[in-house]
Amino acid sequence: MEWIQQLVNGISLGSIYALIALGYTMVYGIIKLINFAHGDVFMLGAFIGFYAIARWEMNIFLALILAMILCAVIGVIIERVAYKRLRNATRIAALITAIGVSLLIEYTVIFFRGSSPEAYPTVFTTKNIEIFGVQISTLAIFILSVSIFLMLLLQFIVHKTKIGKAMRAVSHDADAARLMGINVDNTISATFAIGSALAGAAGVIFGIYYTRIDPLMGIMPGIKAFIAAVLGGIGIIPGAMVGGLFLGVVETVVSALGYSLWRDAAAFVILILILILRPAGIFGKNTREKV
Amino acid sequence: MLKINDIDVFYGNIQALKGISLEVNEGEIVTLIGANGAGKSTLLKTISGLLKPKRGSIEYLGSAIDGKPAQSIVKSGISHVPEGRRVFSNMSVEENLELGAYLRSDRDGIKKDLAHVYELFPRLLERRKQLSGTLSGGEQQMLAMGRALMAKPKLIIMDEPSMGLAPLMVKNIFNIIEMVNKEGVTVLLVEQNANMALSVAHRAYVLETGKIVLAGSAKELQESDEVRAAYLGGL
Amino acid sequence: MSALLTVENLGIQFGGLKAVQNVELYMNQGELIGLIGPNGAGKTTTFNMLTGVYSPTEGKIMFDGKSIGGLDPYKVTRQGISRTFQNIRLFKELSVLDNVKVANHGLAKHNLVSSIFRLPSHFKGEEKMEEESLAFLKIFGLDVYRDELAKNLPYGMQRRLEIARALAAAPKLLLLDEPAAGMNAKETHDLMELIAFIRKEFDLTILLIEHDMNLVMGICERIYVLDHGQLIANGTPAEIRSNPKVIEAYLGEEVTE
Amino acid sequence: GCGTDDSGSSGSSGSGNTVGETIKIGANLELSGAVGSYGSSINDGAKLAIDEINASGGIDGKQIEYIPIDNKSETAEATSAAIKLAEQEKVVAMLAPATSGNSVATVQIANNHKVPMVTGSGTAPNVTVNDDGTVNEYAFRTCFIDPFQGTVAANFATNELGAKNVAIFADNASDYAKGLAASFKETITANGGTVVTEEAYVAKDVDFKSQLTNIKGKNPDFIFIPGYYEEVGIIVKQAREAGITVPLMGADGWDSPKLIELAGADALNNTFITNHYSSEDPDAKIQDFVKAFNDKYSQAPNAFHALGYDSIYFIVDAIKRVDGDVTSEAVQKQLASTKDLSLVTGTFTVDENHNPVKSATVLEFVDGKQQFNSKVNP
Amino acid sequence: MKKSKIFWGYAVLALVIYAVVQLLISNGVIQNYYQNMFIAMCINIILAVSLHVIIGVTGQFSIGHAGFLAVGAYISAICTMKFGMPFITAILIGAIVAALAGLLVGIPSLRLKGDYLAIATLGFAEIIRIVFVNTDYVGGAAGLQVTHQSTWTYAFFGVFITILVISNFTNSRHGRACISIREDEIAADAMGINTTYYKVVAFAIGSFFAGVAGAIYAHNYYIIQPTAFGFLKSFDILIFVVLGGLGSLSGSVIAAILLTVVSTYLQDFPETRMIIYSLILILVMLYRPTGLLGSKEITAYFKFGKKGGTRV
Ligand SMILES: Nc1ncnc2c1ncn2[C@@H]1O[C@H](COP(=O)(O)OP(=O)(O)OP(=O)(O)O)[C@@H](O)[C@H]1O
Ligand SMILES: Nc1ncnc2c1ncn2[C@@H]1O[C@H](COP(=O)(O)OP(=O)(O)OP(=O)(O)O)[C@@H](O)[C@H]1O
Ligand SMILES: [Mg+2]
Ligand SMILES: [Mg+2]
Repeated sequence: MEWIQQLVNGISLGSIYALIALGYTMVYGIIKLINFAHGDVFMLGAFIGFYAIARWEMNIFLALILAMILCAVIGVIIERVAYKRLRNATRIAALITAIGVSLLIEYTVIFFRGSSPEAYPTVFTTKNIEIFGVQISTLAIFILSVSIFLMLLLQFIVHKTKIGKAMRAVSHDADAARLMGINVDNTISATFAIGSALAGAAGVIFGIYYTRIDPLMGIMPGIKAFIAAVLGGIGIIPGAMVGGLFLGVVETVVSALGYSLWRDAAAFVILILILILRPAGIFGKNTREKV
Repeated sequence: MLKINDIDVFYGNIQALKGISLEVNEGEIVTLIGANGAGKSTLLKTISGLLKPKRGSIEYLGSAIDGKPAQSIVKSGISHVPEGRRVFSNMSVEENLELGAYLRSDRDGIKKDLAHVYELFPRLLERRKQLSGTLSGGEQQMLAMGRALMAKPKLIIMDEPSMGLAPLMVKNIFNIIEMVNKEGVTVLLVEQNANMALSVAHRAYVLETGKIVLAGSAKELQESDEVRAAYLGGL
Repeated sequence: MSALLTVENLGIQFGGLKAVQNVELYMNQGELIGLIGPNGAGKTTTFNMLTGVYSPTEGKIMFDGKSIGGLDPYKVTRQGISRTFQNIRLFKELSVLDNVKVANHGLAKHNLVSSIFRLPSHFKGEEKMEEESLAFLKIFGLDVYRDELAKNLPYGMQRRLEIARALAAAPKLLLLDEPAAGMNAKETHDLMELIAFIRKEFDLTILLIEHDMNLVMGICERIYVLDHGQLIANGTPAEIRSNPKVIEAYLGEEVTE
Repeated sequence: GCGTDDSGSSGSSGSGNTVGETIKIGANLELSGAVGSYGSSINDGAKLAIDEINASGGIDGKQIEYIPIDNKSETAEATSAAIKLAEQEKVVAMLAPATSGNSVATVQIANNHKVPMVTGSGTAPNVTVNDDGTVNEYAFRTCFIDPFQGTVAANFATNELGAKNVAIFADNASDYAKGLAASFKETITANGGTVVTEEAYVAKDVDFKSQLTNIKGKNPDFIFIPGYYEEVGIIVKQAREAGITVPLMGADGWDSPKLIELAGADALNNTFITNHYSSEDPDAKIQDFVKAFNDKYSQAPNAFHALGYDSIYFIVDAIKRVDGDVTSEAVQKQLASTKDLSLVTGTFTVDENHNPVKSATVLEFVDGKQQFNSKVNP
Repeated sequence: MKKSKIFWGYAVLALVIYAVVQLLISNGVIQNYYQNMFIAMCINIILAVSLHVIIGVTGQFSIGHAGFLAVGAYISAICTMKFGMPFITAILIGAIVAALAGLLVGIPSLRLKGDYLAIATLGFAEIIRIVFVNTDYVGGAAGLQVTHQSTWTYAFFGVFITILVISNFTNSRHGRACISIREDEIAADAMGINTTYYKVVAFAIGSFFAGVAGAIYAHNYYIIQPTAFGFLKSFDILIFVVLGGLGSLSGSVIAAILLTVVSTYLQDFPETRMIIYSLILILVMLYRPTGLLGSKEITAYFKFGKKGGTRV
């Protein structure tokens, strides 16, 4: 019984990772940028949601939408200001810029409001459903459903819609995409907008679920999302979902075994093993470079 | 139809085109030949809006298009088949063709043109679900041409469509170029394979280190000693 | 006399696709042989198997009396096979001279320790590398560009540099993948002469892939034709030119020079 | 130490620093980086104290110049900041970093330059006393040392709550929490209790369900949770959600108004902490501090704020007691001989190990309010 | 032999700099504070140059360099503190163990590329750190107290030897082999380069010197704690290399010096330091995406009329 409970714990933690990883892998897949600032947009989303609910007394859904919109705008601004010029630069240069943007966001927030944490107001009285003695929080079920829904939605957008096709075209070859009449700048902005909106939503949901938010809260989830995205296969949307869930379950199982201090190490060991067996992630096609 | 006046194009500090002027009339096949690095691709990229001229103007159907973004140039009816095919390799053949019609919204028209492209290139129909990255070079070249045709262009500009293709395929490609032209599309063709290019073209220009050095009807150039020595193997 | 290279029943599969199958070929010391066929026939893939880039899923490759199928590429190179690439793969940020030196690496003897501590053997070894590499550049008329970065060379020169680099690895067998691609008739003609020259000068055996029939028919002694991963013909240029299967699959009509 | 240190201490700063036009007090704090919030809290408390003292005329007419330096929560930067304060700024005393590790990194420098340092929250014993038992002459602190609070909590659990089978859930990335857990374990075992399970977490975690599920499976009747309010707030909440109803207890790291917001008032019922003081204490000194702090920063103070505030008063008291020239060496002597100094976090005397001897207060949370339970003398 | 002359020229210049600084320290002209800053600079230079050989030269995207730093720091500290070995021996042992860790990390690099390799190296570094967190022998999270033994002399010769070895390595057929892997691994392989061997060699050399830096670090800051070796530290080192210009040894040295100075200077602006620092990062990358020196060496800027030049 305890084990089923732990599995449930793992899945609910994993669905939070998945939620963040979805937006991450989306941007990652389209412009191949390791967007370290993604975790910080997530943090901004959490704070926007917090202020909306606690200070401006908005209802939770309005707050969620507000956070998504503002994060989308912030994401687009970041892209336009910091990343656009670097599209033709090496990826590592873009990575350093992303680290810079990440620090800038974190410390600008600290500058204006200090580094102390904030507690999300209780918006739902979370009920636990008990099935055969296993406690499942309704909120956890809600989060898992949201992640799955968003995964399907993203998958649909990227593979079935016109803008999705444009995104993929841009990701493969921006100049050729231009020759198709695709507005590359707008397409990339749209990618950032969607990815950042997802991060914002994840931030609000995270706040509701875990209560504590602080200006540096994005760092670890950002790294975890990166791991989840790589684990699933870079740019592969269902991969991010599976990667996130997998990571959550591994961490929980390791903790449950009494090795909670080795949790992150175990997660990395498994990550490395998987990558050695499947160098392009769980879902990535291990294509050899055509010579 | 297309009128280029005295343009200069730079890559950073390197000047790739020096005062180029040329003209393409409606219904023609015009070919541009020249050695490696002469600036042929640069010229095509400038026409399609991927590069911007520093000086000079490009007129198309009476209005200036230089400096306009690529997407609006595509919209006005110029399709560019880029050097090296540049197909979207992780997408299927059909998705590539659909992207060719990205700016169009006439569903029926698109459907019709898709059928037409498959008619021109039956090989693509066979492979429509295959990822284009796994196509052979010739097939990719067909796809690149098909994709450009999907935009329903008035003017199609092609950059070395015969590069790396088997002889049979080269003939095939040139046949298709003539066919497309007969259907009313104007063609500006860049080629290394000067022999072939001159045999299908009406008029031709010769480009050398960023300048036009010769111009005339395809026939004239084919017979010119200069051209024969430099580009046709001098035999 | 036994052949320098013999390939038996060679095949490779990518997922469900049999890119090459049942290929049998041989090359005697000093021969210049062509490998032609439609796009996607498996020519480059065959090269990749010969050089160890891909491991064949079937068959046997014997080179100079040893089996080399599935060997790591660098080991194959040290056995005496080197190549150029269809899409130029120079070391773009290295100077022209250094590009050649990299290929010369396998011939040098001075070890890591001697280089780190700048022992005399390091200086001697590096000097020898420099001399030998410069000699190759001279042959190809590239010595004027020695300190230029490879990416800044004109296209035709890059193709030449690829060949020079391949030669610097001191091969017995040289594989050229579409060396004339993107060259006009005149440049192609110069290239033909160059190939003939290095073949004599270095006592090479050469296998080349090319779509330019003037070149292939002009210099190859024998030609293999691949289609859909299988050999469909093999013979002298004259035989190939009139082979109906080849005409149908590849040439389109009889090629007259 | 070898070469470097000797040359440093034989230099101009050989006999410590003296006071000039103003009295310089430095602060080497974690103002950014991983534990930036702790250092910033100490800094805010310290600034309040400095403002108050300067507003009331300073020390013997001399104003205090407060020089905070950010050490980015890194030992390397803490070291260089300490050298800078002692050697370049020539302060007479300095606040040492908020974490024990960073404080330890600066102890030698304080000794070599003969400039006293006071940490507000470096609770590990080895800040002031080396492993070989020698005392670091120039290191002081205003907080409890770890073993003290752990012992108090264990005794409270046994005597007041009748705990027999206890669980420990500690922040293992923090030497503070580990120190408390170790002494708690020692005492509770000596008291006849059993530690049924020990679980651990790492600072910045947010999901503790897995460990809590394990703990719940062991059915303890009391859980000791040393750590800081950021994590503890969530732990308490998740513990109650998981159906754990037994008493929970922690230490001064819990003390923050944020704890109540994070955990929720209901979840906090039946939880206890050991602390220096209670912000609900009607004592005028405490209420004045709470009010002044609220006026300046519009928030209620936490333990770090109070300790930062007190550290300054501790130093200032020593400076005031110096006879003749105020040098850093003289200040050190006065700090060491501090007796019955009454501050917000208690009235204390500095012992021979440079630790404050002061009583601990046990507080209980009742409907979101800290309620005085008992006082324990060392 | 012209090249060896240039080489000795630099060596003598370096020794003169060393002697002058040492003299000023002995006279007390350079105070403790600056001496400490110089040592910090040296540690950062060693770290930057040692990562340069992995990323800049060999093109292996490694973002876990702090892991090797940690190994060097802890192993050397164990040597001096637990076994009472002399500092110099401790440095060597620390470096050798770090090199072994590098070999271990080099192994996945044989199969992984790009971002996949990056995440694996980051993972390795975190694993190393977590091992130290959970090892009570070295104090766990509380850390290990270490006596102060690093001096300007150790730091300087650490830098000197690091640069010497890595530039000698880079300017030889072995270094060229590594560069060719960076440029095009498949072509390098086809030219007879044992890419496996050289990738592992690069990791081993890089981590060896990171270990040296770790030893000097541990014995300069009185205490080492696992928190000092997290991924943010790895990013700091990465920033030196990229900001200086990928592939440029002198670039990474200059970036390490500049950023150490900037960071020390910014200590006085606690509220804004990280904002300023991040803005500097962003602006440099936006206006010089190839880093301060690009892939050129500083010496190339002094050689007029001669293109390319030798790589240092
Ligand atoms: N992105 C670029 N940056 C700098 N210089 C460039 C760039 N692209 C092309 N060039 C230079 O501009 C000149 C013209 O190049 P272009 O590609 O237009 O030649 P081309 O005639 O198409 O040759 P090819 O037959 O090789 O395709 C050449 O000297 C080339 O080196
Ligand atoms: N790494 C790979 N993965 C999957 N398929 C591959 C791979 N490499 C080659 N192929 C497939 O094998 C077939 C043969 O390709 P190959 O490159 O050998 O053709 P080729 O004869 O050299 O053609 P071309 O003349 O166009 O260069 C093609 O269908 C190609 O898509
Ligand atoms: Mg071109
Ligand atoms: Mg090929």
